[in-house]
Amino acid sequence: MYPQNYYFTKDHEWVAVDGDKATVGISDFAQKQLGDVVYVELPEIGKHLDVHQTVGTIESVKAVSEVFSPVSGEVIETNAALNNAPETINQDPHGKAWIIKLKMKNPGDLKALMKAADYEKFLEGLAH
Amino acid sequence: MKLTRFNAQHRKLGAKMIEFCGWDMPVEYKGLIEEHLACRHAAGLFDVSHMGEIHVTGKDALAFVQHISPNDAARLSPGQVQYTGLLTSKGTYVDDMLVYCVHPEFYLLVVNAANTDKDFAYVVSQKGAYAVHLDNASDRYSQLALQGRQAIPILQPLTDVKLAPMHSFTFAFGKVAGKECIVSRTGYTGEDGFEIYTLDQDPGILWDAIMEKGTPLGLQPVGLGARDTLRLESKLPLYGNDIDDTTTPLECDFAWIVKFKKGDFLGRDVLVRQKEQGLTRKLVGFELRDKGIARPHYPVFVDGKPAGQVASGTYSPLFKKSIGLVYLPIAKTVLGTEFEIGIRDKKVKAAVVPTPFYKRNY
Amino acid sequence: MIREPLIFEISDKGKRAFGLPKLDVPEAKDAFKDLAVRAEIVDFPQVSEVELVRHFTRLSQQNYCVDVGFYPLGSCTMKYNPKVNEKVASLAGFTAAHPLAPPDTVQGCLEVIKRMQDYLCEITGLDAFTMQPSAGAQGELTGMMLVRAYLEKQGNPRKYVLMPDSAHGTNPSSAHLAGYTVQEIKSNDRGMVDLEELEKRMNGDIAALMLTNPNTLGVFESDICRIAEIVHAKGGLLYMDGANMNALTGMVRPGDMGVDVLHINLHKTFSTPHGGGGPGSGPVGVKKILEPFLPVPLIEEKGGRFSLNFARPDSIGRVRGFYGNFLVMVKALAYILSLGPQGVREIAEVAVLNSNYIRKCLEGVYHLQYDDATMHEIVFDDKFQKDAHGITNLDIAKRLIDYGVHPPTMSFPSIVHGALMIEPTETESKRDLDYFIETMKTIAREAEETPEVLKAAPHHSYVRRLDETAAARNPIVKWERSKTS
Amino acid sequence: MSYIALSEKDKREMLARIGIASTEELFDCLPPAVRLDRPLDLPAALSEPELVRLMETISERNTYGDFNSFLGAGAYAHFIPAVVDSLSGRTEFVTPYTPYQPEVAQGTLQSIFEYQTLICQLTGMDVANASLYDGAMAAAEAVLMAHRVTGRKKVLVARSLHPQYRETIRTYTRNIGLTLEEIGFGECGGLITAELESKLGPDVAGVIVQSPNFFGVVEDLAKFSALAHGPKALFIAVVAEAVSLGLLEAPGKLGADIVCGEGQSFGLPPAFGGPYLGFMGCTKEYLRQLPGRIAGMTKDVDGQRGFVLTLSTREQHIRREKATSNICTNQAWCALRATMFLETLGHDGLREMASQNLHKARYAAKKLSALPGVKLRFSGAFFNEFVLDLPKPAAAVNAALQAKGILGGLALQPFYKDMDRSLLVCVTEVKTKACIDALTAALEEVLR
Repeated sequence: MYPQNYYFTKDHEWVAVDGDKATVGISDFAQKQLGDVVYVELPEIGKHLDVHQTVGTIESVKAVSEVFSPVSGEVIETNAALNNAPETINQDPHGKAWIIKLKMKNPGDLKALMKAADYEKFLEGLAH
Repeated sequence: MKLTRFNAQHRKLGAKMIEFCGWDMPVEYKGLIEEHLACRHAAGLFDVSHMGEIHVTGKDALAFVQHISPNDAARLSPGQVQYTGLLTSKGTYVDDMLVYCVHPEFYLLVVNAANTDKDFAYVVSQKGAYAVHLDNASDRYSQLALQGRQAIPILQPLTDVKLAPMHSFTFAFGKVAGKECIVSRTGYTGEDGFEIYTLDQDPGILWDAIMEKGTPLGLQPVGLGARDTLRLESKLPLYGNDIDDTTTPLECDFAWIVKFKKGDFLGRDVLVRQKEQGLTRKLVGFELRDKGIARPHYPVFVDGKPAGQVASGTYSPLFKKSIGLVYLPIAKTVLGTEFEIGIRDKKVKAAVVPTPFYKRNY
Repeated sequence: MIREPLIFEISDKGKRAFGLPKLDVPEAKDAFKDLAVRAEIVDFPQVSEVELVRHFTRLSQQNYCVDVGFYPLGSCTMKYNPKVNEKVASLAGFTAAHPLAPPDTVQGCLEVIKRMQDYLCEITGLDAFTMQPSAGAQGELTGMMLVRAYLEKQGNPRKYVLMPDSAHGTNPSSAHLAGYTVQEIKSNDRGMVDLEELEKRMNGDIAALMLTNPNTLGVFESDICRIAEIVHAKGGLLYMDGANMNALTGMVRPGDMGVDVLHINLHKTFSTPHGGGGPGSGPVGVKKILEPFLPVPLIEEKGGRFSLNFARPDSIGRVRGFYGNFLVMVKALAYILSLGPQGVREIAEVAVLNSNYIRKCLEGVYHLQYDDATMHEIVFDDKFQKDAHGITNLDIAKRLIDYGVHPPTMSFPSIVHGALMIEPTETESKRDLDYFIETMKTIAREAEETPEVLKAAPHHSYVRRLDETAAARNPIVKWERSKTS
Repeated sequence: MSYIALSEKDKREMLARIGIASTEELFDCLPPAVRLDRPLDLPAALSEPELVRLMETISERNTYGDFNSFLGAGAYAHFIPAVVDSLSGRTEFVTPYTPYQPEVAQGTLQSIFEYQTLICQLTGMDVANASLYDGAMAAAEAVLMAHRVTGRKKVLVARSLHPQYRETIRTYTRNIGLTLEEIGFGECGGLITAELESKLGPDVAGVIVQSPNFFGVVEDLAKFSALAHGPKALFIAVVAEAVSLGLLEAPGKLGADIVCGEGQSFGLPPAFGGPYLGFMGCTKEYLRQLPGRIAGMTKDVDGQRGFVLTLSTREQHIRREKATSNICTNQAWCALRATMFLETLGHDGLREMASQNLHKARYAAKKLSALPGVKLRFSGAFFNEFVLDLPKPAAAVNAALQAKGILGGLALQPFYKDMDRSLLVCVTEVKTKACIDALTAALEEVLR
C-alpha cells in the first residue's frame, strides 16, 4: 500500500528522494483523515524551508491541516494542478497529488524518517 | 459515550465516528461532499437521535409554551409544528427549538443535543405556578431525518401516513416499517423531507428499510459533517455559531419568530426595546471573493478595523466556494458591502450576499 | 287487589272521553279524493273519562318511584326531583313555543339553552356545549362522532377506541355506531385502568379512550392526568362518560383533568325526572379543538339577543330534530339556579358522604371485591350469601322490594359477579339510609335462617317474579282480541 | 334552595361512623393538582319564589304565544285534554326509572304494552317498540335497521322527507359506510316514480318515504312499496304528523315493512322541539332487529298476568357493540302521554280530530290560493299542510305578516334553494275559521 521507497513522518507527510531532489506529499492515511479536500495553499517557489516548517495548508470541508516539511531545503516546484483539482489529494495522494519539490539542504534529515514498513506499524499503533 | 439505537448501522457502513456532545455519532460515511450532493440531488438519511425531546403536558401546557416561546403557539392546531426560540429573560437564545402541538395539553419541544440538559433545567426553572408536567424524554426517542426530493417516493411505500397531502411543518402519527412513529414534514437541510421520531426501543429496521427502499433512488446516509454544510447553505442557524445567549432573534434576522402581539413571553420587553431603538448589528451571509475558506471565529475586519468574528463558515460543496454567516454593524449589512476576513496570516476579501445561499426549486 | 285490565278489555263502542267543537268551516267536497282513507281503526279503545282516569291512576299505583322511597339504583342517580322544576317547565311560554318560530319570538327558549351551555361549561371546565343529544347514549354517539370528525380533519380518522372492561354497555355500541372497532383494556386488580397496559395499547391507530370517572365501581381513576397524557401523547382524545358526575360537581372539573369530550345526563346529575325511562338529556361538552364539529345549530348571544347559528361548515350535522329535549333543559336550569355554586358543590359532598356511610355500615355484611376508596356509589356483591347459602344478588334485590326499597343495579359492572351497585345520591335522609342499611342486614340474616323466603321473593308486590324466559321465547308485545287476555 | 335532607347532627354522626373528621377526607382520592380551589362561577342560589319569578320572566321573553301561527313542519299544535296533563303528572309516572324491576313497575310496563298496541293499530305493523327519541332519530334507526336486515349499503331517501330527518339520517349513517341517494318530487309534490324505479336495484337496502310528506302531500305508499319490494328492498314509511293516522290508511296495510315517525302530535306540546316521541313498528319477521326497548306480556309464579321488558338480548348492556342500537333510555313518559292522549280521544275522537285538520286545511288552502298571484305549489292531495307559491319572496312576506301579528308558515328557501317564494302553511284543529280568515286578509294586504 505505502510505496517502499518513500520516507514518512509522524505527521503523515511522505518524501520521495531523487538525488538531492525531494518530492513531498501527504499520506493516504492523512487524506482519509481529512476527508474531501477542497482547498490547498502552496508556498512560493524559492522559499527556504527548515525541517518541520509549514509548507502550506490543506483544507477539507470540515478541517484545516498544515503540511510540514519533512526535510530542509528550497522550494523548487509546487503542484499548481492542485489549485484547481484539490480532490486529487484524495484520489492519488502518493502520486499525482505531490505538493512540493525541494532541493534538499541536508540529506541527513532523512535518517529521522520512517520507511513504509515502519510507517505502517506506526499507523497500526495509532489504530489502538 | 451514549450510543444511538442506530449505532450498529453506522458501524456496519464503516462510518467515520466521532464523539459529539457525549454521543458516538457518524460524521461521514462515503465522504462529506458526496453525501451533501446526494441529499441535494436525491435524498439523504440522517441519524439525529441525539436531539433532545421535552414533553410539556397538562392543562396549562399551552400557556406555559407561550411563556417560554416568542412565537405564537396558540396558532398551532394539533398536528402542526412551529420553529421558535427558547429565550432568556434578556431575549437572547438559550436554544432554538421546534414546538410540536400534539394536543393543546401535550406539546413536544425538540431542542439541540448540545443543550438538552441545559434547556430542560431552564424550562423546569420556568415552571412556577403553571399546571404542567415537564418530562425530558430525550433518551426514549430515536430520530431519523430523511431529506431530499426523493423523500416521498422512498418513504411512502413504508408508511400508512399519506405523505403527499402533508403540508410542511405538519406531522402525523403512523407506522413506518411497522414501527409506531411521528412523521414530521420538517428538516434541517433546506430540502423537502421528513423527520421521523419513534419511542420504539428497537427501531433499527427503520434505518434498514429506508436505506433499502432509497438506495436505488440515490439515497445515501449522511453524517454530521454534511448536515452542517447543508444547513448553512440554507442559512439555518446553528446554536453556538450563529445564535447563543448573547444574540437575539431580531439580530440573527429571525424577527418573524417573535410575535409581540401574542402577549407576554420571556425576554419580550428587552426585544420590544431592541426593536424600538433599532438593531446595532445583524447576521448576514457572505462569500469570499478571494481564495481560501473562512471558518468560525476567524477575525473580521471592516474598513481595516477588527469587527468581531465569523459565526459560521465553510466551503459550499454545492457552489464550490467559501460561504458563511457573520454579525456585521447594521450599516455594513447592505448587500454587496465588502469587508475582510483574517485567514491565518492574510486578510481575504469577502462580501455580503443574499441568503439563503441555496433555495430549493421544487 | 283489583287486577287492572288492559284498556282494550274495557273498551266499548261509542264511549267517549273527549270531544271537539263542531267544525266551523264548510266541509271540503271531494275531501277524500286521491286519498287512501281507512274505514276504522280496528279495536282502537273507546272508554269514558272516569274509566280512563281510574285506569291510569291504578296503573300509577303499581309503580315504585323516588317520591315513595329509597331508590339506590347504581349509576342512575335517582335523586329527588324538585316539584318547582316541573312547575316552571310547564309555563305556557315554554310549552307553546314552536321550534321553527322566528328567533325574535322565542328569545326566552334560546336564553334557556344558552344559559345551560354556559353553566355546564363552568361546571365541567370545558369550552363549549351542545344541548342537542336526547339522552346519554346519543350523547356518547355524538361525542364519538366529534372525535372522528376532528381526526378526519387531520387526515386520519383512526380505527379503534379503547375502553375499560368495566365500561357500561352503551359505550361500545356508541363507539361502534361512530365507525370504530372497540378494544377492551383489562382493569387492574384494583378495578382501575392499568397504566402500563394503557401505555402498551395506546398507539396512532387509536382514536380515543372512553372512560367513566369515577368508574362504574364508584372508584375515582386517580391517575386520570397521567391517563390523559398517555392518550394525548399519541394524538388520541380522552372521552369521559359523565354518568357519574354526581360525585364530582364543584370538587373537580373533567376539563381540568385532561378530558377532551364528555357527555353528562341531565336526568342524573341535574335531577330531571326519569319518567319511567325517558325523556333524558345528554348534553356534550368539548374542548376548543372539537368545538367546530359540534352539531348544528349552536345558540349564540350578542348584546342580549340570542340567535341560532347553522353556518358551521365542519359540523357533524344534527343528531335529532330541532335543538334537543328543551323542557328537560328548563328543569335542569331551574335546578342549577336553585342550588347556586355552593349547592352544586354540596351535591358531590353529600352524595359521597351518604355512599360511604352505607359502605361503612354494610362492610363485612356484604362482600366488597375492591377495597379502594369509593365515591358516590359502592359495589357490593353476593359472594358471602352465595357461597354459604346459594343466595344470589337477584334474591336479595327481590327481597328488598318486600321491604319497600327499590333494588340496586345488578346488570353491571361485568367485572363484579353478583353485583349490588348502590348509589344513594345526596338527597336521602339519614332515616331512609338507616332503614336501608337495617333492611340489608335483615336480608343477610334471612339468607342464613330462611333462604327459601328470599328465593321466592318478592311476596308483597302487585305481581311476583315474572317468567322473563317465556316472555322472550314467545314474545307477546301487543294486545290482540283473539289471543291475549 | 337546597334539597339536602341531612341535619348537621346527621352529618356529624355519619362522619363519626365512617371514622373521619370532615367530608373533605372523602375526596382525598382526587388529584390535588386539579382540585377546584374556588367556588363555581354560577349565579347565587335562588329561593323558590325568586326562581319562579326569574323563569316566568324568561318564558315571557317568548312572544310566540301572541301570534296567530300557522307553523307546522314537524311540530304541530293540537289540543291536549286536561286528563293527559293531570294523569301523566302523577309522580308515580314521573319519578321512576326504566322498569328494570317489573314487580314494582307494572304501571309503566302495562302502559308501554298498551302504547305498543296502539302504535300497531295505527300503523298496521305487527310489532312496535316502546319509543325512540324523536321522529328524526326514528327515521335514522329505521335506515340502520334496513341495512342490518338486508346487509345492503345503499338507501334511497325521498327529497320530500323532512329536511331535518334527512340530516339526521346522514349523520347516523356517514360513519358506517352507507350511501344515501335522494329521490326528487314532482308537480304533484309526491315522489317521482320513474326516478325511484331507475335508482332501485339489488344493492338497495331500503326506500324511505314520508307521508304526508314535508309539503303535506299524501304519498302513494302502495305503489312505492310494491316497487321497493321488487329488488327485495325494505320500504320505510315515515309519519311526521301522527294525527293523520286517524284518517289515512295504515302504512302497514299499504306494504310498508317499517313504519316510524314523530308522535309529538299525540299529547305533547311543541315545547321548542322537545321532548318528543319517536315511534317505530315493523312486521313480525324483523322483530329481533327492532331497536329500543320492548315490553312483553308474561305470567308471574302465581300465574298472574304481568309485563316485562323483553328481547333485551338485542340491547347494549348484553350485546355491547353488537347491539341493534346504542339507544338505552327511550321517551317512556312521552309515550305514556301519547297513550293517555289516544285513549282519551278514542277511536271516534282521533278520527274527528284528523278530519277537522283535513277540512280546515282544505278551507285555508282554497281561500289563500284564491288571492291574486297566490297558488298552490303542488297538485297532490294533502292532509293539514300545503305549500303556497307567492308573488314575492316568502321570507319578506313572512316578515310583513309578523308585523301584523301573524306567523304565516315556514319559508322553504332555507331547505329547498329554488323555493324562495314558497310558504309551507299548517292548519290544525286549533285554528278557528276566524284565525284562517285573518291570515287570508293579512296576506291579501301584504301582497297588495
